[in-house]
Amino acid sequence: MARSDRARLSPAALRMTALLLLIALYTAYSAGPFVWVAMMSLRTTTEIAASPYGLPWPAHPEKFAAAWFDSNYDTYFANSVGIVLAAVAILTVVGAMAAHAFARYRFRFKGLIYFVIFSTIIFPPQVTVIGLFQTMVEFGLYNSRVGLVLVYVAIQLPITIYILEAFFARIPRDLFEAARIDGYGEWAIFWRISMPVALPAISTTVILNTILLWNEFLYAVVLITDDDKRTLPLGVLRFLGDQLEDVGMIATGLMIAIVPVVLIYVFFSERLIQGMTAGAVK
Amino acid sequence: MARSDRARLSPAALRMTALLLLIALYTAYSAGPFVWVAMMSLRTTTEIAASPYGLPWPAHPEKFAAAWFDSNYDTYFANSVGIVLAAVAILTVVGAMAAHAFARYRFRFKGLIYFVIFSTIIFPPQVTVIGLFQTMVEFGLYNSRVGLVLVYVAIQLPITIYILEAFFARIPRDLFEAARIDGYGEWAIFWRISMPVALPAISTTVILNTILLWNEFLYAVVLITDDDKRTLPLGVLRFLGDQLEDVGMIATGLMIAIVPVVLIYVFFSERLIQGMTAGAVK
Amino acid sequence: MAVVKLEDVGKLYGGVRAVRDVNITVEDGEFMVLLGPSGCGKSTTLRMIAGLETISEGELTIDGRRMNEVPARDRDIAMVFQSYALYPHMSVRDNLGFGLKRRQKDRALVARRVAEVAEAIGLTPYLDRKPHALSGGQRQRVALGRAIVRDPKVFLFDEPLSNLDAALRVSTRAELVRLHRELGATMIYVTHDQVEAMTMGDRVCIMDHGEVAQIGTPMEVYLNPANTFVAAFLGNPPMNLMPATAAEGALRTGTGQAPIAGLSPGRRVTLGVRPEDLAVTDDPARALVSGRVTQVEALGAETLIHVATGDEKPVILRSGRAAQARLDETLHLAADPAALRLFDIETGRAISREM
Amino acid sequence: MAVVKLEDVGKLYGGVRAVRDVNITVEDGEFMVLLGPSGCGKSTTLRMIAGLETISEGELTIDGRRMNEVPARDRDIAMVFQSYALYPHMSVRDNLGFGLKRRQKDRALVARRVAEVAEAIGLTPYLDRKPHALSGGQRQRVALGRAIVRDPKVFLFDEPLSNLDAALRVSTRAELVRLHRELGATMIYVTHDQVEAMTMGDRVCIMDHGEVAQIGTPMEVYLNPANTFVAAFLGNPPMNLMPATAAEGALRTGTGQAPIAGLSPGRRVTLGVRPEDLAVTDDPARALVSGRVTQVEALGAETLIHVATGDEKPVILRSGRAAQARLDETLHLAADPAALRLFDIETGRAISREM
Repeated sequence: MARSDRARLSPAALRMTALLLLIALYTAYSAGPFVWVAMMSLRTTTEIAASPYGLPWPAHPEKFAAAWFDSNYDTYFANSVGIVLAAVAILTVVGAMAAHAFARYRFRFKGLIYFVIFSTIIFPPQVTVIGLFQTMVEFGLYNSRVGLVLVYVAIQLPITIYILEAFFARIPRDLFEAARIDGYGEWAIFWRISMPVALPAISTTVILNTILLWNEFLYAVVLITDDDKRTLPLGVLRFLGDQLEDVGMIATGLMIAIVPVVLIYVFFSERLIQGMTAGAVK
Repeated sequence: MARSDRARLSPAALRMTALLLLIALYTAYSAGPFVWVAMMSLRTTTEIAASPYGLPWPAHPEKFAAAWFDSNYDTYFANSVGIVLAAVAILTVVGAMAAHAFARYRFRFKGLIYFVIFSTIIFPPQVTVIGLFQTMVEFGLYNSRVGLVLVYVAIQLPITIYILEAFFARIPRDLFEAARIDGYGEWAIFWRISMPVALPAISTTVILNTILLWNEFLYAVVLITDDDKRTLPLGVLRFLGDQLEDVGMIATGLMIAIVPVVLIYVFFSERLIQGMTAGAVK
Repeated sequence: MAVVKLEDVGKLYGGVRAVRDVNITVEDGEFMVLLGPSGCGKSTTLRMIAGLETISEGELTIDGRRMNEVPARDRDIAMVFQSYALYPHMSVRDNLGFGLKRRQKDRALVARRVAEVAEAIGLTPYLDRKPHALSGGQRQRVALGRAIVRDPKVFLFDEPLSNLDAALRVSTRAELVRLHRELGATMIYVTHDQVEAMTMGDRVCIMDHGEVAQIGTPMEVYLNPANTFVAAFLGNPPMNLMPATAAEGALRTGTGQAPIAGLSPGRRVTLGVRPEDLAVTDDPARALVSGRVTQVEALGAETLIHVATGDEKPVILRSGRAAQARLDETLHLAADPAALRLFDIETGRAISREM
Repeated sequence: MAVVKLEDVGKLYGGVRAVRDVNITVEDGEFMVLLGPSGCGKSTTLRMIAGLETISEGELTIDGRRMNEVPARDRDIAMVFQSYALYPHMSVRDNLGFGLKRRQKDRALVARRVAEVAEAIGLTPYLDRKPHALSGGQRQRVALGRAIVRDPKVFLFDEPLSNLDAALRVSTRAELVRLHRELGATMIYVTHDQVEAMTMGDRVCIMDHGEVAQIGTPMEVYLNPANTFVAAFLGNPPMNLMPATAAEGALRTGTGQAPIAGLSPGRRVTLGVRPEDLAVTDDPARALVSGRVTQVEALGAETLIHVATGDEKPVILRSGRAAQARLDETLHLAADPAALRLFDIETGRAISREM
């Protein structure tokens, strides 16, 4: 019975099998490096040198403690958390306000303003960095965490506004008008109608910005020099320089930087995808 | 008459003026570094040293010729054009097909596949680069233009699919069904209905990908070593190293890299914004 | 309660006049229906009353107080939207109380009032549900409840029934009439559906191209339309309109005549007659029009017979279920002269008849 | 031309039966209307005939050839969509020719045929326009033209008039009837509008919850509904339905009776009577029902009087314009026994009457 079933495997089932195989390959290809680094993070460099692709057995979790305390990772971690949280909070509120205004109000030069905000994406980071460096130095924000937060807000704001605006524009105008007739002003409408209704899109931007800024290092390299103000990606870079020969320790450092992102993604990915596809599903 | 008008300047007009001033400031802040680099690109380092913010008079357009011929910019430019064009073409076709499939067909594991494609964004570039380097070396694609094209396709594909899927999903199902009844197969429907109808969104992704990849240098640094395979951003980097003291020449090199992007943006920005806001305007 | 008065009200959109010279007085406790085809300006007029659109010209007063510059939230009006506009993130309870909370700080009072209204319109079992978990009819009811809760001076309705299915529409119509009777409130109701207008309105204001075409009770506007627009808009099928020429003591259509005197001979007019006022006659001499049957529509309860008379449009006769007519048969149609209406052929305005 | 036959056709969506046991034979050249409320399965049935949905159960044949596995493009059918589904990036000319080009490689022939059809339906002046530059009526016409151009075996229509305004809907209805007469083609037409069904269909198939409730000519289904669903769905207002109990030689309602014999005494049935078959009588003894007037709806051409009889729903009397009734007045309503319909109180099925 089972055999004859297999013999009569339909073309649809065959295609499905092929597809699954493809997905498995793609996943292995994408996740492979991650798993490899993860394994190395639990092994010593000597072990790795003996067998680069070996399993982490015996494991050396104490390497994490070493990286954390001996290599300033506690400071980097705290800096990253503080800077990313502040930047994401400002981005969310300012981005939502801008999106609300673009989606709801007719005003003169609306197209122009939208255009100007988006025009910033044409400048290659190399050029932006020059200008930002100059600006930061002049305003006394160079080598300061506040300055980095502001830069992060500036570079992520256009895409944040873009994602939110698309969602805000789909909130029916009637809702706002009903709230106006119910006696609420523009400010109250923003906080009590727009924000809660747009929650799926807002979650998306929060997660997206958190992941992107957590990993950001180009601007941080240029704008931060003091070791005690460095974020995690800078810590990893320094690590790469300091411990050039110690592959195992480098892997441990990388894992400390990556694990929070993976956790965020694992817990919130459904919400992220949901918000991103909200347009499609309607 | 005119005077009394001015005296009675309404609060709305005042607010508008304030807004315009703000936009002007923002524009100056955004465009300032660009204008400064543009001016320096036409001046010699001696002139710049004498007055860093001076006007480019007399101008030295011959500096561009010098950069172009003496510093291999012709090769870099050709490499950039070839690599970006190839990557964008593949991205557009593959991205549109994927978006078409996600938007139109119901199939098993659709959510999972979407998830897997998007999951790639969680890995910081530092990690991805390690994996890619390894992969490229193993497949003999390291230090090859084809390899760089494939990497570019891989990193830009998720966002391309995302933008296109949102648009494709808004194409009414009836259109496809009418085409089916009119006698067309799935392949013909994709090319003759989906692609032309989605043209605004496709233009957006083409422009966006062109700009982003034209400016990309992180992956290029890691994956390309031969000078004759370098793209423009790498050329600029080398330039920075070679001509560390020659600020004027560095500016010239930067301008050669930036000008094409600015031109693309000037000519196509309306279409870009239009495609990006298509969701909002409906 | 309140008197709503619009004087010479107009609305300009970037130089284009969407609404002009609207003069309407809605009496205290009256149910006024604004009726017209889409784009006639009825919704814009309602939105100007609500304060959702600025008033470009003229004056709006409620109880004698000028409202032009008063923001929507201070006009003490409530509005039921076509889409219902329920807040999707709030429960039914919070939807009902949202407007009240803004005005009434005492939460216990708000809760009591919400419970009271929910009970009255049968929403009590659904108070903790979110709008997406309600049926279309229940959502409509929440929208209605949200308006009632606030006990406003004026209720505004913007096609509130158009998203309901036919059966629910009929029952909700009756319920709104009852509600109006109970509350005795001033209500202004926008619709494009003439059945709603005829059955619900104390008076109907028919609008056309941004102007008021006629205001009157439902039967007034039905029986004595002020112009050909109203005549052709009301009724399903609408009034038959045909050109006619005055002669000595009679009005001649192309294929018959009517004994109507008083018009100067030779004057051309538009003659109107409702399909239900026509009857088949055997006597060609008595016929108002004659012609060939081109279509017979048996609708079940009644039959519509289309008769081609040579004019642009066929004349339609509304008849009972039993009516029989063969295609291409010639019919003579007569009507009581009192049922005929005359309109100026140029302006379309009704001509008053002294006979 | 073609005979379309559905035998025991059903549709399952993930285990849920959306359509079941559909048996319809559409004769060659027949205009068949599928009528029903939204969600009754009429559109799904049409889409199965079109090949846009797979057929889960049963068999579809066109001219005797099994079609279940034939893809949409090889069924030689044309379909007019509710949204019209015009290709927005193509001119009217290309929209009309798109389907033909696939089958006919000779471009000159395609162009000639497109020009011919465009001329016939008055689209010649618009051939080079894009759909977005057309009015709603013109778009509908392009959608129609696109179907005609291909000269298919079967035309399928999915609520093609629902996006038109009332006036255009009436004229397009007449045009579709004329088109059907001229082409003599088999047409299957889905609608939820009973007026369209009554006026256009040679036969009407009424569907309810995925099943066929009744198939017949418009007057058959109107006069002799097969069950209470059809009775309550057709007519505006629909048939009055009330419980009644058989007695010796008579059928008793709560407030009156009818001289109907033949039922075993004591049997409870549902009694149906159309609003236009009721009349006011002075003699309480002759009354079918009696009750208090709760609502008088003057619709212009006719008046609907709601009479509360103590049953769940009021009985509605349809009367002429002149009818007068005061609220709360008591009315006695009588009907010709021949106009009464009986239904089983449990199953809702019509009970045939031998009297």
